[in-house]
Amino acid sequence: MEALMTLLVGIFFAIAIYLFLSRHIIRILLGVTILGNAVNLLIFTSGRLTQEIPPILSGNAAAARQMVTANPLPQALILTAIVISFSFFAFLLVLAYRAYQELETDDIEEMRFAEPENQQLPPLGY
Amino acid sequence: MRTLIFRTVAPFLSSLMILFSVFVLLRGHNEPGGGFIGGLIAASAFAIYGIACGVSPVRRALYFHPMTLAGLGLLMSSAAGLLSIFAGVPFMTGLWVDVPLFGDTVALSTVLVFDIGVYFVVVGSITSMLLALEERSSD
Amino acid sequence: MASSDKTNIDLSVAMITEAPPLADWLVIAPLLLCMVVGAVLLMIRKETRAQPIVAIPGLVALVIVDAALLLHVMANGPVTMTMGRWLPPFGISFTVDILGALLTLTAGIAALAGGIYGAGDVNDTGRRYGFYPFLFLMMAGVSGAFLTGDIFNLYVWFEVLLISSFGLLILGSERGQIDGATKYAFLNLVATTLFLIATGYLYGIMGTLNMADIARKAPNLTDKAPMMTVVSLYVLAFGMKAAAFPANFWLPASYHTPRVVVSALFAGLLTKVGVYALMRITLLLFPAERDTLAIVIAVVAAATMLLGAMGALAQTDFRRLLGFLVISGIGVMFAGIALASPGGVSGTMFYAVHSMIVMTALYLASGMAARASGGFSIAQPRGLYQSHLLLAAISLILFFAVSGLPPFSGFWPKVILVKASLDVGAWWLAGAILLTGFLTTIAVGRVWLHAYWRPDASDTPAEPVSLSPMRDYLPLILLTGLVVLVGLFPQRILELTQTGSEQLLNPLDYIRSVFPQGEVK
Amino acid sequence: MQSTMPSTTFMVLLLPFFAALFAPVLTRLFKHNAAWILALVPVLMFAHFCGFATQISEGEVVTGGYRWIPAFNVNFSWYIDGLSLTFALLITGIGALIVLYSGGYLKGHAQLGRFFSFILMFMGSMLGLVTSDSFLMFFVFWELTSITSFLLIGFDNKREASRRAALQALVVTGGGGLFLLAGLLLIWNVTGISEMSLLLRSGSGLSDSPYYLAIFILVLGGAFTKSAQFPLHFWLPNAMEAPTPVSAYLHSATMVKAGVYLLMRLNPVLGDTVVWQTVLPLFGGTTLIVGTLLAIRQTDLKLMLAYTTVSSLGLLVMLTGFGSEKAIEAAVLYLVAHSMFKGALFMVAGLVDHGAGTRDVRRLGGLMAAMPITFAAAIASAISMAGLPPFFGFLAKEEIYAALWEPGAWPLLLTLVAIVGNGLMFVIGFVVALKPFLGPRKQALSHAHEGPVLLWLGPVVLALASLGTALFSSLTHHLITSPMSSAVAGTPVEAHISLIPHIGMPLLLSAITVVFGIFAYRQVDRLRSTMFRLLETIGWGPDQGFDQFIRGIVRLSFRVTRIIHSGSLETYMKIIFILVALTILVPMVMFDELPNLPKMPESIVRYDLAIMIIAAIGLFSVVLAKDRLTAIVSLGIQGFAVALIFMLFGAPDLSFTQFMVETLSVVILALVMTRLKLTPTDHRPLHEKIIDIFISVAAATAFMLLLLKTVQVPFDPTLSDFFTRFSLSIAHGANIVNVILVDFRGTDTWGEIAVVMVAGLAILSLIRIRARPAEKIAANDPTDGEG
Amino acid sequence: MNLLLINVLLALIWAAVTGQFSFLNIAFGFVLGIFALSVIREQVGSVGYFSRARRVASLLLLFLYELLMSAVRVAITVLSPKMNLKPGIFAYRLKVDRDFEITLLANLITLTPGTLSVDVSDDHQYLYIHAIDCSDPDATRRDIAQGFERKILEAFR
Amino acid sequence: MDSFITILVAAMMVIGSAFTLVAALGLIRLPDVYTRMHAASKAGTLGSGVVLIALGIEAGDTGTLTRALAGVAFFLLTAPISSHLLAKASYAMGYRLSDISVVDEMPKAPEAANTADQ
Amino acid sequence: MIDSQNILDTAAVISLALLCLSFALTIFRVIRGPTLPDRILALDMLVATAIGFIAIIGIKTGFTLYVDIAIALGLVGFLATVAFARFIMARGHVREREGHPEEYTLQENSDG
Ligand code: NA
Ligand code: NA
Repeated sequence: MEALMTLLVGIFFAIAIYLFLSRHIIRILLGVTILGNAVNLLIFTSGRLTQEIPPILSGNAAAARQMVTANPLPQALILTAIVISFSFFAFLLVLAYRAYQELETDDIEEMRFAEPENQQLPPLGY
Repeated sequence: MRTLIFRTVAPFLSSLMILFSVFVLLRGHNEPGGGFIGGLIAASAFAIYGIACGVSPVRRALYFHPMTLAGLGLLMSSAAGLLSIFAGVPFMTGLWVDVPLFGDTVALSTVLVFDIGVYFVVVGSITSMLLALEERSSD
Repeated sequence: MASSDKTNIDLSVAMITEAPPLADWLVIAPLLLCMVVGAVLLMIRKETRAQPIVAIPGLVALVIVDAALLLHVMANGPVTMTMGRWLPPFGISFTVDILGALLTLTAGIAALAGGIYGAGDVNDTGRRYGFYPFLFLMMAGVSGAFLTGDIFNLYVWFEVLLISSFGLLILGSERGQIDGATKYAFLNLVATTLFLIATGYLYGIMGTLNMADIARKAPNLTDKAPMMTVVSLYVLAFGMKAAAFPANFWLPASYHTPRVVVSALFAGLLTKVGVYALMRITLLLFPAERDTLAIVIAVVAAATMLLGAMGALAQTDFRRLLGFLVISGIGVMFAGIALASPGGVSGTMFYAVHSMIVMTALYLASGMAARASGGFSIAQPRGLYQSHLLLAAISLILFFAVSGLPPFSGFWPKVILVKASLDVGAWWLAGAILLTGFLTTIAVGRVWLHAYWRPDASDTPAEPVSLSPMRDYLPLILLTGLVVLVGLFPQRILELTQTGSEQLLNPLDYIRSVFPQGEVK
Repeated sequence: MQSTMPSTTFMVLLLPFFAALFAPVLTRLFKHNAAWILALVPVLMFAHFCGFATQISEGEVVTGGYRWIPAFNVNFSWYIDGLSLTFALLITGIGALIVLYSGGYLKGHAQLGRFFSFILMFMGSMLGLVTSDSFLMFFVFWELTSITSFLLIGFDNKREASRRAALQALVVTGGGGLFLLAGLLLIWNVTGISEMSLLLRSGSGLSDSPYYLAIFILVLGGAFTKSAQFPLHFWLPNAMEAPTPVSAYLHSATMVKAGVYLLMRLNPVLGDTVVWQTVLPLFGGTTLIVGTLLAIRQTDLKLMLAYTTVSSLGLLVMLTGFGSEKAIEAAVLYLVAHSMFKGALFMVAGLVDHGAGTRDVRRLGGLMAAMPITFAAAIASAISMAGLPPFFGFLAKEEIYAALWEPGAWPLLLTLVAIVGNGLMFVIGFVVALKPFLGPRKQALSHAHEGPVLLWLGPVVLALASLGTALFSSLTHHLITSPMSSAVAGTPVEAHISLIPHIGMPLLLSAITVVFGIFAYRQVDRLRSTMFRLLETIGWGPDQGFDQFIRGIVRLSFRVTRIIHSGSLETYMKIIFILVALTILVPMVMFDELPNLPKMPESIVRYDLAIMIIAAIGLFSVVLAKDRLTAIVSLGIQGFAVALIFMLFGAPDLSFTQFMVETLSVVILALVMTRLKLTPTDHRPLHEKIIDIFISVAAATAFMLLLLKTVQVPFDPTLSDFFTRFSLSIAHGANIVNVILVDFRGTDTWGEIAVVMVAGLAILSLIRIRARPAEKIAANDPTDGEG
Repeated sequence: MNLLLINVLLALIWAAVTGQFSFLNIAFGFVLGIFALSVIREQVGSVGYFSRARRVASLLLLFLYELLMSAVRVAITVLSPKMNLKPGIFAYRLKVDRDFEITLLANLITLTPGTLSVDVSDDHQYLYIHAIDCSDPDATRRDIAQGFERKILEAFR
Repeated sequence: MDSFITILVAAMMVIGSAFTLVAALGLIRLPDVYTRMHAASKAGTLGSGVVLIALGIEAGDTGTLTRALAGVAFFLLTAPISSHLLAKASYAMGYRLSDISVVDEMPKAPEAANTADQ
Repeated sequence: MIDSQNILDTAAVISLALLCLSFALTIFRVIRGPTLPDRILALDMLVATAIGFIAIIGIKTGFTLYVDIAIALGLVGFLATVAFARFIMARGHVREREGHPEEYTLQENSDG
């Protein structure tokens, strides 16, 4: 299963990176979300996969206490990562929106205010 | 989106969702849930309320600015961690007290306070963001 | 609600039984202080006048706490507190050695300077929308990163400081800021994501996240573990955070866009966290892998410092120029990491301290210069030497300091690094460091010529702006004073960095501080 | 670290810096008369160093110091022998005169106080340089002289020429300083010694070291730049942009001699090798000739003097490199003589400028009557410069010829060089001393007048000193020349030469020089125009070279930086992900960390596979979506699929959160989209897309391979086992994940909520803060404005 | 008074959701209800028709029946090889005039497969309904008037 | 009793899933967004609701069952709202009814008039 | 006695198969469109299907705690649809052509 999952993670990464390489901020933002998922799945797989046994020690699951539950630590790490990446995504999205308002484009090649295309050669005298 | 139908139903939906969010928050220690998910549900509730009835009722309903709630949440969580200094144990150590109440006991803990702090932070931040997006270029 | 399943259990198998001495709380105190004050400032963010009144004493307290922590570490060696009382490596340990404590203190000082300067520089809107909360949370991120002993926790603090830096960066919403913020945000996001990815792999391979635990287990890893690859990934991630060539695009694209005080804080704090993390990972955790990568790091170091200095030469905008100087300094710091000798590491630590102070001060000075004369362009002569002598004098000191000229703070670490390079026969690295100093001298010398010496030739000379002695000059004088003081009396810092480098290169003390009983199962 | 009176010396070394702090205040109080007070500082120091004279003349050395940076083995320590002492006396003695002269010269200047500060700091640096024992202290002072001279040269900051000259000096001498630093550190590395005194005493076989050549080149890099050896000489004449007191002080008497000092200081350890004895005279001799020729071309008094300074430095280097005891003696004598006459002549040039309003030799003449004192000082100094009795210059010149006149072609060549050089210097000395004063008085100069005492005191005293030292040559030799020569030679050397000439070759050579000089003096105008034309024909010099260097390096940097920092986020991203792919794939291959081929799972017909396929479909449809709205909806598909995957693999909390987050992401996307007027999608050319596909597949493959490898390593479940074991029993929670989040690893969550909070605030400020008026934004907002 | 009812209702829902009908839990649910309601206090003007539980139950039954029947109808439509559709939007003249009642009616109509409330006219006079089978709009109008709308009026008037 | 519940649960599972599939089919086969809405947002909701109740029954404790029922109630509460909003928005923004539609009594926005089919 | 686990497993397999098929069809609609409301509707449907899926998995594995996830999903699914409806509204009037991506008119609309 882990091999299959690895393949899926690979697809996630490929798509995310491809979107990151786009010229439109909105596409990059889609890439951000997918990259977040890619990383989460990566950590999840990295902590090894177990089928269907949640790490919860009560209720019906208590019966399964003797069984090997899914590794809880990567889950906690991913939860933290999900929350963080969601916060970043939201920020970036609003940033893109503001960029679109202020710079009147969402094409990153046209967003050249911090590093203008026609940069001035610094003075050569003294 | 302030249609009659939506506007009429939304407040009830929202309060139901808030209720559910607290439920999810409180049971998180034993079953899926917790402060973060609870907070997200509550924030969604405010979002729905805002979309249906406008932002200002939500703001009035919250009384405090949502970001203030978020600050309060962080403060609570930090305080929950700091409490352990009085118990002579390291930062963020869970302290548990059983409080007898009406013949039942309620287990209160710094861990719970911490999780409630998480809840407030999430509610505050996400609501603030959603409301700010929902209302226009005002302010 | 809570479970009532409380069977009696021997706590000692899971928890630390002895109470930590109160002094150990210093380990978490800077972070706690920043988080609490940040939260409070956020709650009162609409009281714009109260913001600095709360924030500046908070920053002073932070510096005091940081200093106390440093003294504590100096007296007792690395100090650990494992959060939640859980035995390490299960709980999150905060382990502070001299490297961490020293950088935390320096960061605190830079933040204090920024905080004071911000009181004059940041308007009501900026305060209302969170300048001080952002500052405190950024300091929380920075302090957390310097103090934590857990690699995933380090990631979390990285994110805290990153998102806070976003907040500071867009505080003003001008075109350039938004554009700069966009590049900064996306590229930094990639960097922290790489960090997270590497940590995911690391966990999958080693099954632990505690740095001391990693440090003690790393030498015994089987050959099958792909550690070289993972460590390379870490180097890339932190290299990017630190703005090392060729992954440093985000810095020149953004550092000149926000408010000056924000640039100043960024220059002082952000990249150094990347350098810190790289030192932590390569020197303490994976020395064997670092040895293999040394030549790569050295080449990166040389390229970064030289291209940074060249970048500075190519700029017309004073602030952009400073951004490239930040990069150049990063290259110099990388040199010590590549050398990994006691001298090299202590030189890097020393240089980091110097760079944090001097770059913060330079940005503040550039801001004051711009305010006094109306712009950042060095193509417009502005005659600051005539109109603002004190500012000019301070700037000049900072220029010399950043060029590594004596008797200022930049000189000693550079000499130490050159010597360390020569010690191992890396003459080209030594040459690169010296050449960088040369190019930097030309770059800042030109700024001095154009912006300070060259008289304002315009028909309507800019109205001379008076700068406030308290809010404007105080932070600058504070930092410049340190620059001079460290330059004249480097002994204490050097002692510290030498001890610090010993602690890094011989991780035994660090490990013992986390695992006093040795092996824990 | 024993010494006679360390604390006094220490205070003396620091004194000028303290004085510099107070100079502006004093100047504000006493105007230019503050010079009288400030001159006490060098006078005091001069007196202090005089106190060492007898002791040192007896072959002792004075050392002392404090531990400065023990951690780096650096002391603040001084080492005073004959060499240092002579320099110290010159610096402080001439320094006192310069301070006074400055008071007169810059009388009424608004920034006189600042000037005093600079010059005192310079004095302190120079003094520190010549007395330093430890290498690094030496270097610190070395760089300080560069810094202070930068400030002094640029003192007249409103003129572009001044600024240029200042930068030039800083760049050339600062750059040389870096060579020197490398050289000193290399010596330290090779010998383990970081102090001059120890190095000199060690008799270390540096010259046999394999690093000798490197050390030699590096040290020369420092010395030659500082001492303006051809072709790095150009900064020195340009430094004449500085006020004349600075020229007199820095560029004649002291700073430029720092390089010579360095060579002399290290002569005992680095000298006496073929390289040393070839390279130094070669460069020195060239500099001597080039300097004089360039000096001839000048019409400005100061520039003429400046170029002769270049040639004098060449002469000194040549003599030092020649290496014989006599040569060293000659160098010492000439150094002392030069300091006196050149200092005086510069001050004279300043006086003339001050009195007559110009320094152009063609427009000067007949000032003798108006400025008699100046004329007297000038003529005396010129005689010394020309090497004629009864001044100290004569002794020097005699000794030079005595030293150089040795059998062999090389000495002969150098002798010839010396004759030509000295002859031309003879010419210039007299041009400076005679032309402005003799002949008919030019009309424009009718108002010329003698300067105040502050101005003429300096040249007069120096002229007298030049005379006195020559007259009492045995005392001079005893106290100054012999100890210094001994220090330079590394062995005891006695100087004997006096005003009473010995008939012999040196005298003859002197005579030839004089004859040549007189001949040349008469032809000076023709010589000047010849030189002028010659240089015109060449049309290029190192001075223009400097401009070209600066422009070139700026242009180069500009181009390089523009290529690297193109400003295109797209390019940046490409590079980053190429780096990612390389960072993973290269070590994997190089260190044999590639994964094994995975086994095919036995049964792959499972619903979890179906979910994975759904995820993949969602992903591809995000990319292939014809418009971005479809992409967003497709984004939802992959998000839900991920949530389901989490659930299928036993992570309900994750699944829960992922559902929430994914939905909220889509919601926020939709909310934000309402504010964007979208243009249709990605229309880049195919080849760009193919490149992107290649990069993304490469990087993704890298991640995938590393993940595969990671899961093939045996897993260490210690942490999770612990959490599972104690979650319920100690932490009172059945949901292990949540217990980890709020208890075991609560600190992570603490930071995480800080992220959430800050993100909320940052978003709020992004939305709320508007840099531009609102109506512009409203145009982009298609929806209602209520709220 | 109405608020109190809703509050009690919320408390009970809480207890049901948590599956713990202890006094403490209900009390806690009540407190939470206060919290939840305080958020929407402005919108809660006049909602209190709890007494007519029976008629509400009858409405509910009708709804469940309609739901099931129509679901099957739609299923058959979808599954039939040749779909014979006559969709369209018709206007329905409302008898109910209170917001709550209009909303309830609209939602019930929507929940019943085959019909879908698209909008309410601005003057609250008409409900626009999309029907999958619009061959006889009048019949559908009659069904609604006799069915849901009448029941609603019974239950809440 | 147990076996009855088991069979009931199994039946509900299959029926619910089948309903969902029908809804999905409807989504594919029906001609325009409005008709598709009939299938999707109701048959779909109903399908998942049935399965959810099955889960509640299978769990065997009141808490879960009440939660499942509450969940279904919640779906029933929200489903008409979302359909209504979607339909209204689509219509208002000029997404036309399919050509086979027989009647449209909805007042049209001026721009929509020329494109929407009668 | 009937082997209840066996029955449940069989039912679960059948159900999961049906649901996977539903997923496939729904996703086809998401991707195919042709209009934005179609996609949104399909996404809504996807959520509903996911709820069923979760419930089935809950029955299959015996982890009834999944019911809460299902409820939450219903909640947020609603939220998403509302947001999208709002988006359609806010985006303005649309002129639709068969088989082509959507074009947007520049005119703005306010929702009501
Ligand atoms: Na995500
Ligand atoms: Na959380």
